[in-house]
Amino acid sequence: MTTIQLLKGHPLSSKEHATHALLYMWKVRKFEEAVKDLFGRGMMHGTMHLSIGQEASATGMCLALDLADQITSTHRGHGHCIAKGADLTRMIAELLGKKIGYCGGRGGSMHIADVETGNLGANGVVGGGIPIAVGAALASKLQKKGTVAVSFFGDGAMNEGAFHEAANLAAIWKLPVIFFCENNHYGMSSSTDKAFAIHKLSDRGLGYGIPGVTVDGNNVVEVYEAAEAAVARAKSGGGPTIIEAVTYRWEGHSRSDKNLYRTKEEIEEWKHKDPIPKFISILHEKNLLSQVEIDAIQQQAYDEIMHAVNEAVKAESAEPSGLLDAVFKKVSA
Amino acid sequence: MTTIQLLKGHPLSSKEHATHALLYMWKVRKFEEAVKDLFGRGMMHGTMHLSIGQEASATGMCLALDLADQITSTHRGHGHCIAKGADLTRMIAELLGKKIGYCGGRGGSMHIADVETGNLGANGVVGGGIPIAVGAALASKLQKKGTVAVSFFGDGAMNEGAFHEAANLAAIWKLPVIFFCENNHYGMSSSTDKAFAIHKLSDRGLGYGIPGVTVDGNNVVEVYEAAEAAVARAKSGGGPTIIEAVTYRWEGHSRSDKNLYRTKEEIEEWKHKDPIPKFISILHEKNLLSQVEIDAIQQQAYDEIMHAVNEAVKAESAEPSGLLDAVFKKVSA
Amino acid sequence: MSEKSDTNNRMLTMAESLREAMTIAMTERDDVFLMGEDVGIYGGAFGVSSEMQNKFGEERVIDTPISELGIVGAAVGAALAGMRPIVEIQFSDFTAQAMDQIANQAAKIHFMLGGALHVPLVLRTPQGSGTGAAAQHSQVLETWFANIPGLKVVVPSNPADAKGLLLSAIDDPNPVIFLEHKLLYKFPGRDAVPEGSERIPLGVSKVVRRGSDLTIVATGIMVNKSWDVAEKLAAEGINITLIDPRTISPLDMEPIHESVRETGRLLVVQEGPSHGGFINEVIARVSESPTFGSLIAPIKRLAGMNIPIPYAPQLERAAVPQVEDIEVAAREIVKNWR
Amino acid sequence: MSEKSDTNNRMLTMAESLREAMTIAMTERDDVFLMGEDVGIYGGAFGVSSEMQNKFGEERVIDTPISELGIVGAAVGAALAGMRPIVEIQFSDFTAQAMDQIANQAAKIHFMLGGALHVPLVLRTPQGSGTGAAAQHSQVLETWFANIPGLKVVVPSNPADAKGLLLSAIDDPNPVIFLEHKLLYKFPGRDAVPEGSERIPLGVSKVVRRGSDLTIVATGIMVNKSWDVAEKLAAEGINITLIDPRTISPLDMEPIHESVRETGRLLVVQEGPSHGGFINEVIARVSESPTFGSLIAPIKRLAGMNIPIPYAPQLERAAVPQVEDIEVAAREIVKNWR
Ligand SMILES: Cc1ncc(C[n+]2csc(CCOP(=O)(O)OP(=O)(O)O)c2C)c(N)n1
Ligand SMILES: Cc1ncc(C[n+]2csc(CCOP(=O)(O)OP(=O)(O)O)c2C)c(N)n1
Ligand SMILES: [Mg+2]
Ligand SMILES: [Mg+2]
Repeated sequence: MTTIQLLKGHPLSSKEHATHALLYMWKVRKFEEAVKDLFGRGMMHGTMHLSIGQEASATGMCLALDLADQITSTHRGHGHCIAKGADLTRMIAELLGKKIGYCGGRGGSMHIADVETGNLGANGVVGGGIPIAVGAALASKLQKKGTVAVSFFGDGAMNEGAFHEAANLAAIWKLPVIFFCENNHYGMSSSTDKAFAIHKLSDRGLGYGIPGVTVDGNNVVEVYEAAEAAVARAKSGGGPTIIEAVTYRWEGHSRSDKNLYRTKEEIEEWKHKDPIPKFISILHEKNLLSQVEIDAIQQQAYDEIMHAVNEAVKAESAEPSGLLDAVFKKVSA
Repeated sequence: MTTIQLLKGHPLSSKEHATHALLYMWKVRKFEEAVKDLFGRGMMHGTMHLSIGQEASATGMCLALDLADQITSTHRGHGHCIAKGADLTRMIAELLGKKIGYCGGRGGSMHIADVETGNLGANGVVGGGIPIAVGAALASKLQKKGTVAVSFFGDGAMNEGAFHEAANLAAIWKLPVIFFCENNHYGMSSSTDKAFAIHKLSDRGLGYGIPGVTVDGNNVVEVYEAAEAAVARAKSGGGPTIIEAVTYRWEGHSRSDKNLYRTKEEIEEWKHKDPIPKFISILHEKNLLSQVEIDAIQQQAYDEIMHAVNEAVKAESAEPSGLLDAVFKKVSA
Repeated sequence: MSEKSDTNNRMLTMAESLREAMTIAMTERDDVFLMGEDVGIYGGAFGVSSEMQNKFGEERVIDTPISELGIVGAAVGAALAGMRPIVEIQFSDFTAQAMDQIANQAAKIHFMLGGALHVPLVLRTPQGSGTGAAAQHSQVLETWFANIPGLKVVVPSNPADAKGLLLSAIDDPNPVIFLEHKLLYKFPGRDAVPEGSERIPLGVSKVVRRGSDLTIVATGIMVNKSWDVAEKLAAEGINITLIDPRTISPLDMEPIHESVRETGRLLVVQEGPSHGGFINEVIARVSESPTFGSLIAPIKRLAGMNIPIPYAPQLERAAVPQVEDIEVAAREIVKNWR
Repeated sequence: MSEKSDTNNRMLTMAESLREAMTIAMTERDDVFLMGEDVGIYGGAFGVSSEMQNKFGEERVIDTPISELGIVGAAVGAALAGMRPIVEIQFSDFTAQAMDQIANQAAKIHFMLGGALHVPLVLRTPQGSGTGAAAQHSQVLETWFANIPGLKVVVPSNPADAKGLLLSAIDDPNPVIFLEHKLLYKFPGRDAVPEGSERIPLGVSKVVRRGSDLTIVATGIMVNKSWDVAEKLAAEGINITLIDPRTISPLDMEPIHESVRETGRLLVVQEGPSHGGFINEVIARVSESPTFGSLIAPIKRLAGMNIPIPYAPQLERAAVPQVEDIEVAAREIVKNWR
């Protein structure tokens, strides 16, 4: 297991921070490309939900978190997991059904959790992680831990009852939780235009007394700044915040998606808003990193992913023996 | 069965309308008193949820409805049921477990429905009727019936996921539905101050794009005016409205309530805001009805309830035979 | 009991036959409509309603937000108000979100309101494992529905039955839960699917094949697995009666009693976890009836392991009965109990 | 197997013994807290947590809005983050609202995440009929929970067991559903409730009384009704072994097999609807085991009618097994099968 090296802070506050932010966005991108490839080559089973195009939101949010802060994630959770510091080999290994995978092959892509980095788990249920994050925030408050919990979820999840009940609990108890909505314009084929009668999804907060902010989810700096403010608010007892990060998923919803509900032009348009070049151009502007450095970072991300894939492929497959014993945690005497 | 005589319209628009409004508020009050009495005398089984003190909201809303308009109601639903025109004898008979009761003794107080008056049913589940009303509104739209559906519910119900999901569906499909929240300050022992981080519950609408209005729920005229506007909006394709009627329940939540969560003073204070005298003083002011007429109306309400109680008490008890056959509606050949 | 084959010999997948049933019903009557997440242009997560929105328009094939409780509740309300909604819940695991409207509202309204109203609602939803979708997308939750009085529960095992049963479900004035196994969507059954609009009544078990050595009662996809076993063992001279209840609520026990009286041996097979699982109802009904006296062997039960469905294919396979398991069990009963 | 009586002979109601268990656990450890609708000053709808908020404060006895899904979800999250929440759902009927968090989250997390996390959560909730509260407030939904791998399910039948079992449930690192019959809250059991903090382990059936003519396996309040029958029939020379599984998941079958091997006759009794009901598991386990060979009578099952619970007392009584029904059934089996 690699040691966890996370660097909290504004992505433009130093060379190190900029490097870190860029590296993580690239790791997510390369990871997703690798998954797509593994899937295409028939090495991966089940389905996949890729977050290509959305790398700035996961990265920007996690840059504002301490290791002890917690997150809950979604079916489209690879980015959150990586940005919070998870081990890449164990992630890929999980997708390949290997023993060393995060879930020992029992969970797959939609159920990766990582205790060490405060990731309480991806979730196959849309909205399922939202009340769980609120509960983690409640625990933080009761235990006076001073941590914040962040629930990542999609635009679609905001219409689930789970969001509503969780949001209200957080509001009335002023819990240290952030509702981080990645608005990628669609819940499967359902566009936000049709699924909502409001324009800014962060306005949902108005009905609970929760402040909401909408940011360019493809700009890691904007995301970070909103995240930092929300974290500060939460940790100082100010209660929850809704952050809406407006972004776009380039790939289909999952394997079975024929993309009939959107146009090629729309997808192309958003590819021009790619969060990685967007950050790079800011770096150029600010003169924080040279092109050589940037290329090296990209290479490092690629190498790390390839290393993870190779290790994972070599690893031993999970075996069915012991499944029954794995249902319950043993009662300690 | 008595024929249904409902008079739609502004309670101050004529002597008849004023009479109607007052009569129905009194019927609700006398009905609840009779229920309390039957319960006290051990003639009624189960529990009871009385709406004494809340008569203006049910009455004011239903004055704006046609017979074909539909409502869904709650555990505290006697008032809605009466105001929509239900037969009093069949209501009492239901509470007494009689064959002629609305549900043949199978449902009791929390499950009275009345097809003839468009009452799709009270509900023992907090929030349970809200999506159902939205569905009735959807049917109205699909069938181009031109009717509106009203969902009555309490302040407490607004924190259920059912409210959230239903409200959003209504908003995006611009359905002819009214979310009528009777804010009586408590969901059982839970005060709105603690259960909400907003002050006006009608502000919940902001997060869905649904207009909300808060009225004095003890003033039947104010309630009616808000109701009429919402009905007009719904029937003209404008979509849903949230009406918050601020009111108060005088009695405990149910039989088991010891009223530990509120003060005697608070209850007394609200008894001074009794909706019936409030309306009578408006009638005096407007010179619409004389004291003699008013007294006669009160007497009529009392007589109707007593008649219903007597008839119901005399009626035959429901019998267990045939219960199994009552589970499914017969498949017609 | 078994439907006569269509002369045209049309082999459809179950997705196709279900689509055909909905299309027929929606053409026959105006009050039927379909509602659910991504049922429109996407055609539903498993393509069952593919192209239907083009045909019937956005008001009769209604895309919804992700709000299972709201959707089912709205369907209940629309049903009370005179429509006949078909709701698709994208995975049956998410009926959990809608259980109040399913179990506490739809199932109870007719009885509880004294018959004043009824709820002609069909809830279609895919269930079962085998797609690598892990614990939250692979359950068989039929027991939940079967144990709620007021719901009818259909578990079709093949395209032809699925069509006829769905047509009956849509006709039915009561709420019907229609549980479709995902692995069956893409494959044609053994029998052709008749053209036309013939209904298969709910509550009639089907004797899929007859034999005098062993009675197998299986549900859903386990019918197909058991068929393979019956076919194979027939070659060895072990003859199996295979019964597919098709609707598990109401449950038609007659052919089961009849067969067990003949064979004296009973094997029941379900995919869902054994503990408290539905198939126990078949065991209970046999054990409490005079048929009990005909049994010459203990009743054998094959069911899913009592674990959440795991992700990796090698684990997932182990979690539910496979053809080999059924084969071993069937052979053992017949060999050990003569 | 049965707990030794307390010397002080303390007769508590079940509401009192449950409160005592929670109070002990919350005194023993800081990570335990109680959360639910009206659990604070109101003391819970059935008074179980009466005065506890005074004792432990608003942060450890937390009143919530009416949001069952949110509450259970928050409890799951708090459990993942190191706390040991006890959640009270006001009526078990409203677990329907929270089924996603119960069945899809709490039950699966430990397994699905490969053991990385676990969910030490107790969900307490009243179930059952007899209070005139009608179909939406009277159900017995134990089958839902029993059929979900990953949940432990406790159905206590008396105050003494309730206390010891609840203490074990709170200790348990896994999610435990604790189903309390409302009619039992107000009545003391037959046995005194021990002082102190002794646990009763989950997964151990209790032999309530022994006799060699008939085995009765009953759950929850049906244990008490069956006791009355056993007492009465003992006077007639019919001797009954009465077994209370106490936890229906996991289910300890050993004493049941043992007794049936002796009596050859089995009567199972549950309150919930028979169709697909949990008690069938007991029938299935006996029928598939060698114990089957000892049976001299068909297994008899008594359960709730397959109807929603009706309101009027005369109807409600008819809907679930009463003492007379158990008596008739018990006498018949013993008389007819010698
Ligand atoms: C409760 C629930 N309903 C439906 C689904 C099926 N489903 C999986 S992802 C998805 C779309 C989610 O949309 P969104 O929340 O916007 O997230 P995104 O996929 O865009 O990241 C749907 C409908 C599910 N997994 N859970
Ligand atoms: C889903 C659900 N949760 C809890 C309950 C128990 N309960 C019945 S009424 C009630 C309070 C409801 O408050 P509110 O909606 O404000 O209506 P009010 O009683 O004030 O009229 C509660 C908690 C229930 N019936 N249904
Ligand atoms: Mg989305
Ligand atoms: Mg209230």
